[in-house]
Amino acid sequence: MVELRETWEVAKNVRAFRLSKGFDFTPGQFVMVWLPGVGEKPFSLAWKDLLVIKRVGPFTSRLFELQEGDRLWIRGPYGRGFERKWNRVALVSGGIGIPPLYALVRAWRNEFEGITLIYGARSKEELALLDIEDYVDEVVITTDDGSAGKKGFPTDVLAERRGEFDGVYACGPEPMLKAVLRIMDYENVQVSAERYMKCGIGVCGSCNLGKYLVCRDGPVFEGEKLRGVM
Amino acid sequence: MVELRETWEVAKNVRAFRLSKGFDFTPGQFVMVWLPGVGEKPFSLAWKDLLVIKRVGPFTSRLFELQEGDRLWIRGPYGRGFERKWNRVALVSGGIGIPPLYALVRAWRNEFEGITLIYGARSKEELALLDIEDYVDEVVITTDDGSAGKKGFPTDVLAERRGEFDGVYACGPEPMLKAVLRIMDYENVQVSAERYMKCGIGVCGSCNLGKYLVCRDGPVFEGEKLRGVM
Amino acid sequence: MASLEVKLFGIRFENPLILASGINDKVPEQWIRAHEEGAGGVVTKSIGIEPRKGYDNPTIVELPCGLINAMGLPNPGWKGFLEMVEGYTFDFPLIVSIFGGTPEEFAFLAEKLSDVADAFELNLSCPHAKGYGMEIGQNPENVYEVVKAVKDATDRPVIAKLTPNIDDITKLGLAAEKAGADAVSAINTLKAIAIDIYARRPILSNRVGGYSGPGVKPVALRAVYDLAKVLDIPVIGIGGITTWQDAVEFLLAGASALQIGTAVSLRGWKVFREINEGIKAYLESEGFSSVSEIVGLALE
Amino acid sequence: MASLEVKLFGIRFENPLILASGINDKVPEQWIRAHEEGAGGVVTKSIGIEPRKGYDNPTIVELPCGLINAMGLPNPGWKGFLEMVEGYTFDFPLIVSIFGGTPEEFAFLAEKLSDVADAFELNLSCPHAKGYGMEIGQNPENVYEVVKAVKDATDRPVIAKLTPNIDDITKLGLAAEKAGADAVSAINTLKAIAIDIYARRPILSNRVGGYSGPGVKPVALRAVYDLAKVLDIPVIGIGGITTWQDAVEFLLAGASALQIGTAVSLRGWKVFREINEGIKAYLESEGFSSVSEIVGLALE
Repeated sequence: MVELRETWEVAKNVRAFRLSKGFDFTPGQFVMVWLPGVGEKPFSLAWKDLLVIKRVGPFTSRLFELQEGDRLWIRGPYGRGFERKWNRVALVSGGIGIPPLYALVRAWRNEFEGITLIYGARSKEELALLDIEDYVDEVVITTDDGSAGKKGFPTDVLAERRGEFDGVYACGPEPMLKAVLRIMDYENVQVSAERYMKCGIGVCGSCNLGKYLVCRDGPVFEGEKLRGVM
Repeated sequence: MVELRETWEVAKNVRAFRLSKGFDFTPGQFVMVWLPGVGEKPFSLAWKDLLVIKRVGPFTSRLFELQEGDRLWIRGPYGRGFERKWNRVALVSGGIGIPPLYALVRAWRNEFEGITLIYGARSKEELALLDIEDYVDEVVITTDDGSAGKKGFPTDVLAERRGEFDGVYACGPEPMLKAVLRIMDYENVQVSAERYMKCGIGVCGSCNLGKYLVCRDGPVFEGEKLRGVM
Repeated sequence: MASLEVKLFGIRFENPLILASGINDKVPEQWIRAHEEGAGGVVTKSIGIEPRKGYDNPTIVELPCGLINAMGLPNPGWKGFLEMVEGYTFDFPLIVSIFGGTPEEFAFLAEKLSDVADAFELNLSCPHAKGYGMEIGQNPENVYEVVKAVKDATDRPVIAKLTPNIDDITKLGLAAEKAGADAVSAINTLKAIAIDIYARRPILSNRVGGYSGPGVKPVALRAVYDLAKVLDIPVIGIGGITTWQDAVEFLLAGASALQIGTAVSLRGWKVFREINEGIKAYLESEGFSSVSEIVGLALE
Repeated sequence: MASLEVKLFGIRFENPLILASGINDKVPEQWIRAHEEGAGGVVTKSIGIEPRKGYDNPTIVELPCGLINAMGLPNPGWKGFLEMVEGYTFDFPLIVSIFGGTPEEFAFLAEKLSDVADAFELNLSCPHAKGYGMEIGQNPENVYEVVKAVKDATDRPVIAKLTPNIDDITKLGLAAEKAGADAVSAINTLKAIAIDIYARRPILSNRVGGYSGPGVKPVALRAVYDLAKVLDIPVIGIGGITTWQDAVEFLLAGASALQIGTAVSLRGWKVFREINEGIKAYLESEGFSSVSEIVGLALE
């Protein structure tokens, strides 16, 4: 059980939740958040004490009602996070894929020679950038409607500029991840996958991705492992 | 499960058993030895891998039949051992009280200014000295029949020479321990008590000594704790 | 300041923690010690008609999550017990555990020991003594008959200690309640065994024994929860309570008082003080003023 | 070189370790993975008549000595199952777990799935699904009827998976044997609950669940020991097997093969290899040449 220390709006239907307790974690790992009587869902940690969550249904709507001082119940962190590799990297984020990438750059910003964030959202008001600009060298925004940055998809940018990067970290909707994997030919890329997770600890098997379990073998996978799977 | 590495006769009806495995222990602590199909009994450790045992009944008779390479089953060490204290000490041993005192001097021989062992047995052939003489400054033997050392009890010697010692460690039959406690007026003395022990870990309560359990509060007690109890 | 005091069947306990039967409770000095160390009450070792020396060693096995024991109901018999307690008085509730092979034996013991006991706990649940304990207590009709016979034989409050080795423990609890029990306590140990892989045989001389300690807590908590939902009489929670958090879980599940056994072996006498302090701090930080306020809150 | 191979009801298993039902065994890729990781066979998630999505989260609680789960039998139904396995072949024994509310439902499922299953395991023991599992399997007559109906409906070997939530599990084992079961497996999980002391309510959405992992091992081992003493058909040991020493204990207690479940979550897929290697080293150092030589040695 932890308390909510602070909560604020980050973008349209996206809120940040700062907890009274920090967790030892590797960027890319997730926690299970339980609201008694409501439900329990997995969320990637944006930082040791920070969750950044998009409102998508009844559970997140209840989360959004929480005030500072309210309690929430957390187990974890779980799963396999990102691995630090490469020198000049691109982060490719789509939709609400930003939290684990935010954690990554905040933890390892000095470990890379260059970090380019390529971030796509539906529209300007959905961009949940937080203060990520402080931790990267370059931010390239794309929006579906052109309301900010380039009109188009982040993967378009990646495809164009692929030669500039040694490696890519990606998190976002599955079609975007598939595009990233194909652009990179499944090499020099780590993606954080999403699946319907129930137990979070490798029991229920709900989150299978081929022979893998997203909760245990992932959520972060080396591209090579996903050949034939995604 | 451990194997018997070596076994040899130490005195009449007393054998030493060297084990294939040593235990982290404090002198005065005991282990439970199980022989499947025979029984399980407590014995003080004479050293981390050494038991010195007197034949007294069916269990010890079976132990005496063991050959090198045979197995025995040990749990522990358990209980509260001796505490290092004082500078010029007497060790008072009666009967088969020698093993924990042997462990004590072997572990802490350099920590004392002077160590006098006062050791009483029924007769010469029952003296189980091992190589304890290497670890003490003086050995005073008493026997009931005068066949070695002085005829009489070790407590007679202690009563005479009490003024020479800062403190006393004692192990032996209860009447001897009581005499030691009285001679010392329950002060500056630690005694290793014996009781019928079954579980060895403070469950069954068989080994109660007043409000104490010998297996948990002892087997070594500060004399002060035994006022009104022993 | 939150109060730890609880009142059960007309008896006041300084705090909800009672020393469970069979743990360091052979002689009066040990009962007094338990109280000195913070127990609100004490249950004695189970007393029967005749003296019994119990089983040969090994009588206990230590496991990563608890203990398995088969002591074999060692006790001095009711006469030896009366001799042993003569001259003692106790400034805490003394609950005498009794076991018998028939309702008549239970009733006989209760009658003989009523002057000593503030209450009786009926051992209907020891899982390793032929003809006693669980062999009787797995059957609701037997539970009913034993409780009824004891209630007819004594005015002292009667607690039926129930076995979890059953399809549904509430059957046993309901039978005890119907027969007039003043409370039930649950759980006794779970049927279990340990085998030594090099000796290639069961470790205990009795082969099988009863499992206690942290490993049984989730089962015990469920038993208390199920019992508290259907019974009107109080439930005393037992089974693997090792930390104050465990204790609070049992209270929330509906236990009106708790018994601590194996934890005394695992963590020493200090568990009584530590758990009591933890409960008190919890009550205060969560805004409660007494233990009874939280009993059963998780039953909704 | 000691051999790990075992043969049960005419089927050869490379080694005695089988992935238990309900652990990472939703889809064929996971079964194949388990075999790749060293399992000698696989039991599928329990399959019923209709698709079920299972309970809402929380469906699992992590405890110091194991897990409590109440998944609620999520499964695609028999039709979905057949679609899912279409086109796959398996080079290891695939045991299909089935659950139903009546003997007829079990028989129906067995008939429909006989082309896919090398054997069936009957879920007579899930402790948290209304109208299924343990609610049927706590009654020996029901066990008899279900096993008999399934035996009449299929030529595949039939394993009855038994519940430990009973006064005496051998009653269930004997009923299964009498009805023609080819083996029994034991144990399924123990009835249990966990309560959050700050939420002051049961954690699982289903409130109560089934307890598995190291904490249940002593109970499971006793169940296997008791069953192996009275049954002629093989017993498959399940319950908290986490180390190779645990595995050897179960074999000595009379288990002819073993199922591993919770340990896969606690220690990862590597448990199959590690336990197999440990068993093999034990056999060799103790002078045995095959697993079957040690089965039941502790029964004397």
